[in-house]
Amino acid sequence: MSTEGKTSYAGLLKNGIFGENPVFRVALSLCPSVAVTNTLKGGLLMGIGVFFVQTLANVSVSIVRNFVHQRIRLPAYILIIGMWVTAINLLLEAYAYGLYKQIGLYLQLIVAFAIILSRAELFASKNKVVPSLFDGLGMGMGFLIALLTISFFRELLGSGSLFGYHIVDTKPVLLFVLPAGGFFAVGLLMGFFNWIDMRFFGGHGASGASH
Amino acid sequence: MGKLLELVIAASLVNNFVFTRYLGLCIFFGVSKKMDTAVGMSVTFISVMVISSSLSWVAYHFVMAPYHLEFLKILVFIVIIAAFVQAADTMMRKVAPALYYKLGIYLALITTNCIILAVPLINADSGYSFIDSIVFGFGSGLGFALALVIMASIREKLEVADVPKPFRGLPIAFVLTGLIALAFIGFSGLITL
Amino acid sequence: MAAISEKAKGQQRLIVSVSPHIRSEVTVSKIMWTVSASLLPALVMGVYFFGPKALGIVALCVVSSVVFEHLIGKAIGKPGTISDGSAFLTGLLLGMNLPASLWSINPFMLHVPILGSLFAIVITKLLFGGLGYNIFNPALMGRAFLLVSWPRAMTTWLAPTATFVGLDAKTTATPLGILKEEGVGKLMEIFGTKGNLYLHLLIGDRAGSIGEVSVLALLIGGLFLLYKKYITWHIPISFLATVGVVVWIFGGKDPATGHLVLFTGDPVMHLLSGGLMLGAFFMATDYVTGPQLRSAQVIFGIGCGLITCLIRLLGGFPEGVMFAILLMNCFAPLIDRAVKSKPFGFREVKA
Amino acid sequence: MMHAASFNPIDAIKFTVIFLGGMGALFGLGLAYAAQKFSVKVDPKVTQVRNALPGANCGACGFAGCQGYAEAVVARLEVAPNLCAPGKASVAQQVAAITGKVAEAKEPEFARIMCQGGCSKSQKRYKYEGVRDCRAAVLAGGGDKACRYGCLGYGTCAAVCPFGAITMTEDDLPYVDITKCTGCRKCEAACPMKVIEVLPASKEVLVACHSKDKGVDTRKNCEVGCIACGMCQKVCPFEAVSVANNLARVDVNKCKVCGLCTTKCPTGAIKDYIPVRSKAFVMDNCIGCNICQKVCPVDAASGVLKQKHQIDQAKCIGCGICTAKCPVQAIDGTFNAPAVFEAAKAKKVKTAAA
Amino acid sequence: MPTFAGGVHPPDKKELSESKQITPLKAPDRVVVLLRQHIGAPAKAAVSIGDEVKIGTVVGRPEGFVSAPVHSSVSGKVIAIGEFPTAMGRPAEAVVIENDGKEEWAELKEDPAFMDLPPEQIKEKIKAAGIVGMGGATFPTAVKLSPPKEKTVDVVIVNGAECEPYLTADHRLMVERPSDVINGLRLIMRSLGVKKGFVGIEDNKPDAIAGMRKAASAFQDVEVVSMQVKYPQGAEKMLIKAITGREVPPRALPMDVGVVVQNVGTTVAVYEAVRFGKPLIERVVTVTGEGIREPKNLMARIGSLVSGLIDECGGFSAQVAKVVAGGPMMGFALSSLDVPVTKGTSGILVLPEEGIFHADEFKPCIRCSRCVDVCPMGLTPGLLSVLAEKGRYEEAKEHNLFDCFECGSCAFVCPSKRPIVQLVRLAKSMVKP
Amino acid sequence: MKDLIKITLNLAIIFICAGAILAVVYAGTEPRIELTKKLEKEKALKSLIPEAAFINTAGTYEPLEGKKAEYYIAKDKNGKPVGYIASSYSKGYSSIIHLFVAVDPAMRVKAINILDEQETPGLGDDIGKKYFQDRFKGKTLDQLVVVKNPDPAKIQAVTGATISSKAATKGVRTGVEFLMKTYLPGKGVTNGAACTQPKAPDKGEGSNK
Repeated sequence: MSTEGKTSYAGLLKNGIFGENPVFRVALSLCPSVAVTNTLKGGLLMGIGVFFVQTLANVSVSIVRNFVHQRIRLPAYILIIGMWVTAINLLLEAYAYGLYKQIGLYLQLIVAFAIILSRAELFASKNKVVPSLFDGLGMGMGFLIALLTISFFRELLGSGSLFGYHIVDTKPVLLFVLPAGGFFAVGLLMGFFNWIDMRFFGGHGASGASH
Repeated sequence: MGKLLELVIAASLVNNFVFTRYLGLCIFFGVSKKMDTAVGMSVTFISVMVISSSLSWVAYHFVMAPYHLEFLKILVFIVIIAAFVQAADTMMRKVAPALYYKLGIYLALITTNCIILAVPLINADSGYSFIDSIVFGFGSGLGFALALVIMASIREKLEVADVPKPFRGLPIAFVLTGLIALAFIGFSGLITL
Repeated sequence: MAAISEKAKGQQRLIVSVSPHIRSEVTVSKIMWTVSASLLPALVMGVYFFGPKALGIVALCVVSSVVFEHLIGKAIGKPGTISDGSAFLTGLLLGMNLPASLWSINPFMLHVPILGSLFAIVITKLLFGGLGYNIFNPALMGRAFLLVSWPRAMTTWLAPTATFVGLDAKTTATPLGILKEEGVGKLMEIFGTKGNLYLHLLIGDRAGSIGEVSVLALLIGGLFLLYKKYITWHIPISFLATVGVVVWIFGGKDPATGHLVLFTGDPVMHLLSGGLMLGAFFMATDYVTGPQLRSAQVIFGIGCGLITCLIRLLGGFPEGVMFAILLMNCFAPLIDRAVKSKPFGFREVKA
Repeated sequence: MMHAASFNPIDAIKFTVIFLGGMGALFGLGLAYAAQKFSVKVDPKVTQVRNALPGANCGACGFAGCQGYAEAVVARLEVAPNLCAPGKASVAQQVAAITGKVAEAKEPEFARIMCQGGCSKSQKRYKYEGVRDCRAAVLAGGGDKACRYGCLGYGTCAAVCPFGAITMTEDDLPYVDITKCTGCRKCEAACPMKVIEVLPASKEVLVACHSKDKGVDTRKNCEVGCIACGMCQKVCPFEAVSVANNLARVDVNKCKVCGLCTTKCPTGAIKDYIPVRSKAFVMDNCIGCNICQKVCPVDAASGVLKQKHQIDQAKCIGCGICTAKCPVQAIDGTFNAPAVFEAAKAKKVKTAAA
Repeated sequence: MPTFAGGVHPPDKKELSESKQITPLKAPDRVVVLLRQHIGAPAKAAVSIGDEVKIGTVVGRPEGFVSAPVHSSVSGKVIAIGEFPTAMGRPAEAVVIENDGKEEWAELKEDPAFMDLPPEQIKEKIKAAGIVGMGGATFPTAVKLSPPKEKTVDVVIVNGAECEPYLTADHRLMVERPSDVINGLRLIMRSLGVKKGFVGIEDNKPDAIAGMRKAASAFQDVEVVSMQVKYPQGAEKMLIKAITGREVPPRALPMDVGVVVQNVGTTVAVYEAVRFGKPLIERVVTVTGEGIREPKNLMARIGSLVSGLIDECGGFSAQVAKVVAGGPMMGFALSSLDVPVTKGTSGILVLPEEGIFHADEFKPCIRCSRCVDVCPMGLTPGLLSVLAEKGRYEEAKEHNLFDCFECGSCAFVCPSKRPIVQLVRLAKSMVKP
Repeated sequence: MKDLIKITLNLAIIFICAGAILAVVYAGTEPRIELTKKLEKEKALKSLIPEAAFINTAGTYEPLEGKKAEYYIAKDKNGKPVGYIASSYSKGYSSIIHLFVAVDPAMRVKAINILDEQETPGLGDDIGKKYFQDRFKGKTLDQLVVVKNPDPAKIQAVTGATISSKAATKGVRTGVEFLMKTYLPGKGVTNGAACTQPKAPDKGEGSNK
């Protein structure tokens, strides 16, 4: 893994966004991708939250990686992530109260996202600060882009609007605002990307955890 | 008593965490591939749920609330749960290895399950009493267990289905969960909390 | 010997296949078309009460279902499945489960049946591998999708006008809706006597989905299927019996205080109203989405009945048949797992 | 507005630090103590795998967390090392290395279909109706091919191939895509007719027939069957082909893949997997030793002693024998030339070093 | 009327041949006597090429306990010993004998006191005669009649159900030789020391029931039972359930519930073997089906070729698609007509192109439960077929795969026309019981 | 043993560091959060009675079991009451509805504002829309009755969402009843079931659902 330090920073970014996209490819941290994506605003906010937490957590874990004792690695990392989540929650509560009220619970739950912990442990705890930063940026971006994609379709189909502005005037498909609609949106998009992968890039299909 | 029953039904069916609150999905999709793992996870999960709701209630009401440290609740809850789970894991392995290999192995999966954190947070926000908190934790665990078992049984059936290739695996599992969630809408309005 | 060999060679090659070498007459398409045919009486009654536009809605569902099955089936490499009649039946059932108001009140709601068919055929059925592999009843899933997506359009009911005309229709509530929101008193106010209420429900002269209103016509179709052995009694009877018993026990309220009074419910009214008959005879009995063993089917039927009552008596929706069947579809694989077949001569091993 | 009055930042910081510090100490003590007191001996391999895994306990592998997967992948042979979704390829490599579930660097092997009798080239005994599966077809009358040894063509091998490497051709024969084949032998095990053999990748000339029938019978059933005429045995310069039980076999240890037998086989039963055989040509460092002329099976090489030789491009079949035998590596252009040159260079270096 | 749970009602088509008297088939010029005509170890050739044999000469000696000898069915010369195509498709070891037309018997001694022979001697004679279950299972009869000590047999049932459509061989035997059947039954009872014997006959053969009742009227311990017409009434376990009410547990044998079942043909063969010492060299074969010119019940020598039987019945009357050895529900489709009749060949069924079922296309299981309803073994055949189709053989085993005896009822009723029996057989071949 | 202390210290230090960072962030943001919340609420109250110059918290009461709610007096520049506002809760179809109801001194409804509800999208959540909330304007307590058909003297339910409409109306009624009992004693209903004695303002404010 440590050899990855040599790979380009752009490569790390790209890896997060495409190669190991946390939502569509690795299929981790799915809860928010369903929960908050019925509006683009929610998706954006959540994506930004994860983006910051991931980046900050990666950097701080990388900083303290030689200090933390092996035995308590896990609780320590969880604590660091929890700290950043809390901090970001406080900041959002202070400066974006209206939105925070809508998706507050899910923002708090970022702490339990497998993707953040796994990147921290898998990458940041074994790499220097700068590569960890870029890994975090890449992963965070990947997550953000995925959430925006999903919420774009859900808001458009479910509410007929984008960022709250009305686009279509007929009665929209309310299902896409509901939880069930979130599952459909993610499932169909995943299947669609798999199809693209298989059709045009000769992939094997079967994304993420589906071995 | 009636209220407690309502709490259980509301947490397990009406507001099922997986199907209406979209939480715990990673574990849900990972563990529901096989019935055995689904059942093992369910039992372990319900027990941890009950214990962690009570632990966090104690921490919240005896330490955090008096000293105005509510803002630390995310941090404190997750750390309490992580520490408890790790301690339970270590101890069980030594003290009751048979039980450990049947149920304890699922303990590790629990810290990354959002539900385990969401329940104490909701407990704290809704101002539930100690008993309420435990019952709510139990109901939530039950709901998750129900979701797991249903999903596992359907996915075992799906194994032999001719699902179009791009949709095999997770995509179809998502669509399936969506369909189940759609069916679970039938319970809505049954109980309002 | 040589001569015989020569003779054998002169002929075309023999066919070899594994036994049995004879098969019964019944085929999938025969089943599907028969079920479709047995729905006809109910459809005719629906059209009689709600006018020709109701027929238009059903036809729209049927056509779009068949078209989607054909197109998407081709795309995913399962062509030629429309001849088995399952898509036709799905479209027919979906259409019969829709309110006639979709066309009469607002002509722009005609995309609703089409999208419903799309959801039913593609998402619920073809994505899971097509007929035989779907987990949920496609027609009901289609309807559930429509109900949550366009809740108002899907709960706007036409008052029956009779005689195939479908004038400028008035809207009204379904008997179950009235019961839920305004209580038995209001229902009696409208229909006068209980006998009159039962009669209206039996004939189908009431608001509701196109195909669910005429209990009499549905019973004719259902009994025909039972007689032809295309369905068995296990699911419909256990379903109906459960609803009857539970409603009788828990369905009664003191008209003055609104408190529950045990053993005073009106099972007849509940059995005749809503989509119960349509559901019990034509949808819960869907082979693919129910359990296989007969004993498991009884459990399935009882489960459907219990959930129906739960929703009707306590839940948010006036009618619970659709959700009950869909929820039991979720549980069917679990029931199948729990109820194992007992092989011939099998005895519990005694320790 | 009510709260703000009582808010004291100093107090908040003080309480926070005391509370968290206490908690940290408590948990640290507890966990450390528990870990010591309740320590359980584990396979060091498990610990190694566990450390290689991301530790996210996401459950995507289908096991109970990282520890569960680590234990399973070490203990059970059938558990694949690449199940960790967040870890992806890099973790998979590490896990494979730790558990020894990694193919050693040896010559790759490919599945080879030992039958060329597709439906256009062979006879059928009867018309089979039923499940499109070779194993099932065998249950109905023993298989419909007139040849009892041939491929039935119902594609069981293609169905069981986990890598999608086998596809069925128009002629109802399996085709192996060697870029995907891993030599896992699943198809070999599944074939009821035992038509598939998994052989080293370089052994590209094979008798693609298994018929042990007498030559006449084979010929009656199939156009491309081995009739055991012995031609290949005669022409093989390396004595790698032998005929026994009415069937010619290539001994892969002796075969030099020259492809000579392929050209001589009257029924075309010998298959040459080298798609195009490039022809040999002589380079300027030829010393005119005449060896190529002697070894050439088709008399394509000629030349005057001590002068640069020529190879008749019209006759050359690209078998590469001359390339291999040339003492000064003066013949290039054949499929084996790079390998031969490489080997000679290595030898030279070795001798020089010695 | 006694029967069992499940089962199907295929059109029985018995009218084609049920009124045709059993007629002997002329001994062919050449017979192919397979060395393995029974379940168990194949017999070992006891003659060599060029040997002169007579009718009844042992040409194959049994190997091991579960095995049976085979005899020459003509007199003449052994001209070949080697592999020969069989009804099952795969070639098998056989002795080919050229008929010299002399019809000489090796030895044939009538024992007038055959009814008083001690049980051991009866069994000896049955064993020597190479008698096997002639209903199709071909289990060596002598083995069936030698139950282990700890198992007490108290009932013998003669299986006259003949539930397979088309077939009438047993029917004709019961009509034409009722007393031989009863005698055979009583010999079997005697050999086992059993006091109660039944003859179970399906209701659609009233003449057989009447004839058998008459023949049995003299004997207190023999009862003729008329049973409901339903396939597979003639399967051992179903027959036992119908007549005695006993259920044979999974994987157990009829003798575990104290019952021995013998086919009508076997019973007659037993009678002939014990009384005359006649080995099993011929049997009744029903040649029938819509594709045969003149359906017949033939007494054919073992080793006659199927093509000979068909010629005897006037050849094909239509474009023939399928020729089946045995009944339409469980018989084997023949790939060639040059295969010999064996001890288990109860019928040759010729099905014309017109009206035949083509098994090459089938649809996914729609879980209609028809197969579950008809499965006499109480299995879930549809599920088994799906599991087998998807290669999940181990799971199929957990669903009692090996309790299936492949009666074909499920495949018969399946609306998706799934080849359930083939898939089950495939699964069975892929896992160990 | 040495290990034990080392680990303990290690973890404790991390905890303390994290705690310190967080505490600083908290100290920095807390006043701002409080301010935001206060402004939000004031904005909401102000929009109900725009003509009021001051709106002051008057106390709390319990409209629903376990739910505390505040009520307010709105005064003009001269300190004359121009209306009253009550926060109220009621059980809706699938969520607890939280709303403000403002009345004029004569206890006629001036405006209502649904603050929080999670009713069925497309149906029940129409109670949050203006057209429905406008139906409450000018209604007196005895007019707060839900009917299905248009009726200017009553509250017409949202089509297809009678339960949610009734729940919202019930919440309004509870608030109005309480305000009448508090400010117009004798005139209003005396036996308001859901009302309890008013309490003095206290610090434990918990209206975030």
